[in-house]
Amino acid sequence: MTPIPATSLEDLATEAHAFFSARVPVRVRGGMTHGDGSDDIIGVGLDKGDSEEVEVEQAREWQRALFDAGLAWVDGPTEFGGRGLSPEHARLVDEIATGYAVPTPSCFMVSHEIVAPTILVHGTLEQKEAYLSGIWRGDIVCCQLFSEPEAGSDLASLRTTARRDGDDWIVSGQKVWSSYAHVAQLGELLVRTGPPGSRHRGLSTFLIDMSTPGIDVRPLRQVTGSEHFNEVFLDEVRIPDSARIGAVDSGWTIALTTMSNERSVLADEHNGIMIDPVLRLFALARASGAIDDPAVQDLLAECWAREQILRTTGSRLGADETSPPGSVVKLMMTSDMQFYIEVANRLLGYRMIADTGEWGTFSWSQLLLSAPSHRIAGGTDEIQKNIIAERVLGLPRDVRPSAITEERHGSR
Amino acid sequence: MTPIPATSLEDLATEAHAFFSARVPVRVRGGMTHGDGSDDIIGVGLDKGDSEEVEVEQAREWQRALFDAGLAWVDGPTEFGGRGLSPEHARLVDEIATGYAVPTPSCFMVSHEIVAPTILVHGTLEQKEAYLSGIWRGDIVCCQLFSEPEAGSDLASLRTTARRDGDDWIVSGQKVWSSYAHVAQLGELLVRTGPPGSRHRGLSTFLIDMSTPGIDVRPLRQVTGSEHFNEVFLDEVRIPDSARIGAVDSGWTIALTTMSNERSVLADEHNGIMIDPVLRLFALARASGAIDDPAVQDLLAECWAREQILRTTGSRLGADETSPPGSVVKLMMTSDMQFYIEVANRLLGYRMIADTGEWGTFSWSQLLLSAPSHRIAGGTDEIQKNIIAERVLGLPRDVRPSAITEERHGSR
Amino acid sequence: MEADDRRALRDAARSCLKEYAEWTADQHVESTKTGFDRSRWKLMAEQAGLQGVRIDERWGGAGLGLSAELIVHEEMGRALYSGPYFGVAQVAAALSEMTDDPANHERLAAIAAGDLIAVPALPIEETFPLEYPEVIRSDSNVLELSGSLPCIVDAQIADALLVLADFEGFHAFFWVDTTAPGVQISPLETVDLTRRMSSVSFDRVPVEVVAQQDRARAAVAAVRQGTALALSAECVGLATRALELTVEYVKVRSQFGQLIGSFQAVKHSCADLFVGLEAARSALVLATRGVETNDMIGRRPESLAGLAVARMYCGRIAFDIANESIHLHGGIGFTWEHRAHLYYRRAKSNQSLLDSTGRQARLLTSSVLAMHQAT
Amino acid sequence: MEADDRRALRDAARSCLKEYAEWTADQHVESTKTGFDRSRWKLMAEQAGLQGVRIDERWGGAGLGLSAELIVHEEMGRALYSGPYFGVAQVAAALSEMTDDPANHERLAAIAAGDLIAVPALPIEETFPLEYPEVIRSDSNVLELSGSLPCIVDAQIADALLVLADFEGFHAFFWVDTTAPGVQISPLETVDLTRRMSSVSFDRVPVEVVAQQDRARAAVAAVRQGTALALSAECVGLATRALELTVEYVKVRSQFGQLIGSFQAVKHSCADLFVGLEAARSALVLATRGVETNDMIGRRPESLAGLAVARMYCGRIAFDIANESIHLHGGIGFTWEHRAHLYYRRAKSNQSLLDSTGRQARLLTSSVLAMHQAT
Repeated sequence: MTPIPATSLEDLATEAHAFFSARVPVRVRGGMTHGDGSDDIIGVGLDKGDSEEVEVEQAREWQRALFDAGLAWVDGPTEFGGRGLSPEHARLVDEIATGYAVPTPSCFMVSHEIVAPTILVHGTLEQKEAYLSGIWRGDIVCCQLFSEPEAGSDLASLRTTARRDGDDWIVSGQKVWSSYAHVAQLGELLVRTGPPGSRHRGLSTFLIDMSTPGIDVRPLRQVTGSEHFNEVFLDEVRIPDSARIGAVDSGWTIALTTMSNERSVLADEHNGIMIDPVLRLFALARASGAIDDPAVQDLLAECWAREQILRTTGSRLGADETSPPGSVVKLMMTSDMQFYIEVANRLLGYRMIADTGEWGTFSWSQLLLSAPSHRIAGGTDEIQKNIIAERVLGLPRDVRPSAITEERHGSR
Repeated sequence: MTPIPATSLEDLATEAHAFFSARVPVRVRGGMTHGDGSDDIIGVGLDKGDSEEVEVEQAREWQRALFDAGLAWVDGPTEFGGRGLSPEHARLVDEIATGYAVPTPSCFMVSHEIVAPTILVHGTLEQKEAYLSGIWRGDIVCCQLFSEPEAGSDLASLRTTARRDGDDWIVSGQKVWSSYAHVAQLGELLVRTGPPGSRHRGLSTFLIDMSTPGIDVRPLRQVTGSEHFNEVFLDEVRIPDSARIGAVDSGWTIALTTMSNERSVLADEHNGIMIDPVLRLFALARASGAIDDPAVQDLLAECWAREQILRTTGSRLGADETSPPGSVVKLMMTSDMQFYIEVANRLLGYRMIADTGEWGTFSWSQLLLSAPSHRIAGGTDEIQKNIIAERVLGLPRDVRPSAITEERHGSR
Repeated sequence: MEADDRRALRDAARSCLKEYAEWTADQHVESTKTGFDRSRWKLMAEQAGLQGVRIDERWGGAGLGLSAELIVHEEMGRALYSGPYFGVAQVAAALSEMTDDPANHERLAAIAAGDLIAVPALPIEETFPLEYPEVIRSDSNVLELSGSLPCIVDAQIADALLVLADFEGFHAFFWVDTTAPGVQISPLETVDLTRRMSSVSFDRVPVEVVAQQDRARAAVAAVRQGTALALSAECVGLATRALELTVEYVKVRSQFGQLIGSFQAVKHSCADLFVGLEAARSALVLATRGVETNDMIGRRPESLAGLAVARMYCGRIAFDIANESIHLHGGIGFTWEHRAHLYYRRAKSNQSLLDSTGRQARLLTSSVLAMHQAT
Repeated sequence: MEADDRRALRDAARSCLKEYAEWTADQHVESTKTGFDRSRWKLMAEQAGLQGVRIDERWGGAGLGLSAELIVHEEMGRALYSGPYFGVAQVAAALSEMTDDPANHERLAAIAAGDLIAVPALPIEETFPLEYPEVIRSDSNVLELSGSLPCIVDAQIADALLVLADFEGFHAFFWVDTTAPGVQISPLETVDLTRRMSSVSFDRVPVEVVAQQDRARAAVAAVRQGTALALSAECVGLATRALELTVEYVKVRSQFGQLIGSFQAVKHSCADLFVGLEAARSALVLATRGVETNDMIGRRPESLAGLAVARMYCGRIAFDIANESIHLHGGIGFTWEHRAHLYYRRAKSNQSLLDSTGRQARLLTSSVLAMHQAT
């Protein structure tokens, strides 16, 4: 792609509106309607058991068009395929996109929000040239190979090893909770290159081609019935040293970049996880007549307040770079989700647990079944509270053999 | 008092009814009335700022009559002033008493439920003869001298020392949170007789005459404005070795008896702490018309359910000797109390925080102000949860320099 | 019933349900798909006599009381048993109120023997406005049932339904053969993988009256009270097991070089769940006592209030425990293969049946007010 | 207003309130008993100009906006200031809506100078049924105010009251000298030791009309919105301070040989409180934005909903934080001498004034429905 010359915000807006309006309808989210369109409560592909192959193909088609129009990586450096505009330009396009019913490319979340930024910061020139434009064009889907069965919240205890063999490394071990691993082309792999027990000081990061012999990806079925996550078995997998990102034994620093990206993504994406839950509850109560019950009015008021507070907190803390927005917003979000489920249950009764065929009723069971995962993925509630207690409030670390701050989370 | 021959339950009931009905009115508690009688929400003397001297004098008068009628210590051994009947007999009298408006002798709680049982189990014959009948007759009021400013939840770290001096011990240090210490004649004192740092292995228990020179009792004003607790300063206080209860350095065992009595007392006494809170809330809602609000109906339903569950749990676990009733019931009670306060606030609005003179409104502020103490006194909520986790569920002790189970609570 | 007898019954039920208690999600899904194994149901009757716990000895039962049956329901919840015990027990209770009719002797005997599966078909909660099916006397003097019910537990594997319907201005119970013409039973997709539910509709189905007027009232009370108590007992059972499994797990799982069960956050969470479980158990005891205190037609405010407490709390607490159980298991608890979600699903399902839309709280408050009308 | 200016204003207010922020319960009780120290009030105006933050520069104020004033209210809450700033600010806001009347210029100037203490006298929550005092034109053509209000903040130390009363079928604002014959102000015992409240009654008090009809509506909106926001900001301020003090304490207090702040139960409790505090702050921001978006007569559903969120959350969260703060201090936090209970008392007091009986939730829901009437 050839660099595009600097563009004013106004021109970019016009351009983006033209692109979106030609391709997708204006987004009808945000209305208080009941009985029209899809009654899905959670975002496409996230937890619903859709086929990931189909999802990825559709998302790719969209992503290519977006990229080719210069709207995919607006603030990326032109030498790696970006458009070279400012972050403000990029935010503008994101904002405009929310006004249209654009596909939610959740299969690109790890690629665009986690792996690509990590490569941009820590990668070699060759790595940047090899991957970034492909990732942003949707050709390369990425996955994260961090957690292990015995290393969830305590990521620094991971056991998958890479041993040096000439110019190569031989990797063996087992990873788990890798979203989209079985459709991914590239994996960000965290392994032990130091001695056992070296904890966070003996880890290194590699960018691994997922088609390398010895990699076996097995889908892991979730409570929802979907197979969004995977186990990844690595059996004497040979990777070149050029796949290493960052210095040997300094993988923890890179993992920290990745994980803080991850947490803010999870916090930012709360709107993607649930589709207008509060307005749907209002609409449901209005349609059923339950809205006339003052106790229901009280519950709906709490829902609306929670959603507004979450949004305001996200934008407030996001604007203030000294705050840890991820942990606070994530805790609010998981708590809100539990609350919405209870209110939905109150409005729906048995219609939430048995599919009577009525529009907008049994679909709430999607949220019911996926909710527990959000309190675990991306750092459990407990890990988030430790982060706030230790890093924001400055409380002492837990008394334990090893302290939490340096070796924080990674559990999925 | 001469021993009274064995009595049937029926005869005892007749006797008790005769005694109570001749002296006090039938108890009118339990009705859903609003606007009659006292609008106190919490028990007399407990947190209300009444003068303790007056309270104790009135309680003593009642206690003497009860004792002289053989109804004070029904199941106590006759040789020490008890009536020598069965625990079943004693429970019967207690039950009959609840049907009458008998004074709530909260100043005797420590004496009768905590110190007297400890003396009965661990005391010498001389100690039993010297104190038990006086305690049960109300002549001797007891206090507990356990907690210290630097030894709250962590009682085993206490620093008040007793050093041997011939046949005597010389005690120095500071105690705190001693209920009724400034009207008490006898104190149960826990002190360090072992070296500093000997923790629970170096403690001994004494029964100390509160008029001994060197004891300085200073009332400690509480949030409620009352002066129910005290600080007790001990400056080279000389006490005879005969005041020791149990072996030297085995005070911890005795403290455990005392504290488990204490916890079940606190759990049993929840009715004494609050006066019909739930029926009062119903009555208040009915009087104001708020009862017509379905959301208020929902809150009242929760209140009633909580109260019934607390009572049922108390009697269920009390009957099953393998369970730890105290911790479970105490946690329920403190949570219920918080809930009742919120419901009262919802019904009363500003009338709970400003005294408009209206009956049964501002009196709820008594509960508001005393509630926090109940989550602290007799072992904090956190200590109770540790007890349940470790002793009931068998979870490992906290990782820390010293473990909690052996050295449990004592914080007030 | 003495403590020893209670324990013996509990052990018998638990041992009988042992195999089911280990079923995975896949086994449950498969079992629901392929229908119900009648031979094992029969075995349960023959070996442990569970179906006849409350049926009089004259008709082959054990002649025990409501409390005894609730011990079994608790075990059913604990084992996440997916068979029709829950509903069959209610029909047995209802028929036991009407043993003056010899037809019911046979039915009770067949139930006790494990040969008859009959479940009640009535709206899940006693609420207004109620929509009941209706029975009309046809021109040819045949009683014909029409109408529908949106969600009936185990209807798809039942031989017969005990249907509460409007009849000549009152409620009456009717016996409906599920193979009769005009009966349509459509299985529903459910959140709970261990419970079958169906919508049921009737189109001029010829039926037989089982009870009318006062007799119907007593039977309705037996079914309603029994339903609430049985589901509440299931909740206590499943919550007890979910908490046990969680406590076991946190005693063996390590992170950060120590057992996660030694973290205070985990310990306190388990302690909170334990306190909740005791509350649920108390709610069940409270409700059972209220019902046992001679409330034949189910209208005493004391028994209504007690039942409302159980309906409000047992489901809610079981769900909280099952939810936290998944959480404390971490990632593994969120996999299909791990059994944690089976408790979560059943808990929410039972909760939704027990107190579907907050009506129990209203009923509770009005019952308390009714108790204190005089004061 | 730039971040630097905001910080400067905050620092000025904090430094001005420094001494009050250390007052003990005994000092507060003593101060309330002995009346209000006018010379220090005057000093606050002279040295920091706090009373005139929102008053136009023409009348001696700083001419800043609502957001600036809320910074000061937050500091007032933080310092548990017990003077009449809260109400005086509302009167200044109301009078600033009516500067076409020269009498108000003088009043504004006197307020800015610290010479006039005037507080609003209207029912605490805008609810129905409302009971307002009434003004009647006497035979001699004098306007006379009669009626009573049960709970007015700082009335006992005010020179004048801005009374909202019924007048010829509408609401109107009246200026009432507290020394006028017929005014009776009776101080009330309060839970909050840092806030004065009185019941106020009027018996044919001669009054002067300040605003009627549309002008009154704008002034009423200013007072109501300002009251809700000021109290909410106080809650945020006091909760921030209570949490700071708690975190400081758990960093120095040891039990079981370690700092109690290293226990996970304590850490997670503090983290929960921090999350709550952020929520309260967001609620305040949300409500302020809604009001600032040009809602002159206070009837736009967006601004009503935002205010309802602040009223519901700021008080509740401040109380939770203050409550937990006492708890985390252990026994010492429950003594009269420790300042923890002062936050607890003020938080519950403010909460009761902000959302006294759950009506805000209803208002919120109906506002949201009004926003979406079309869809």
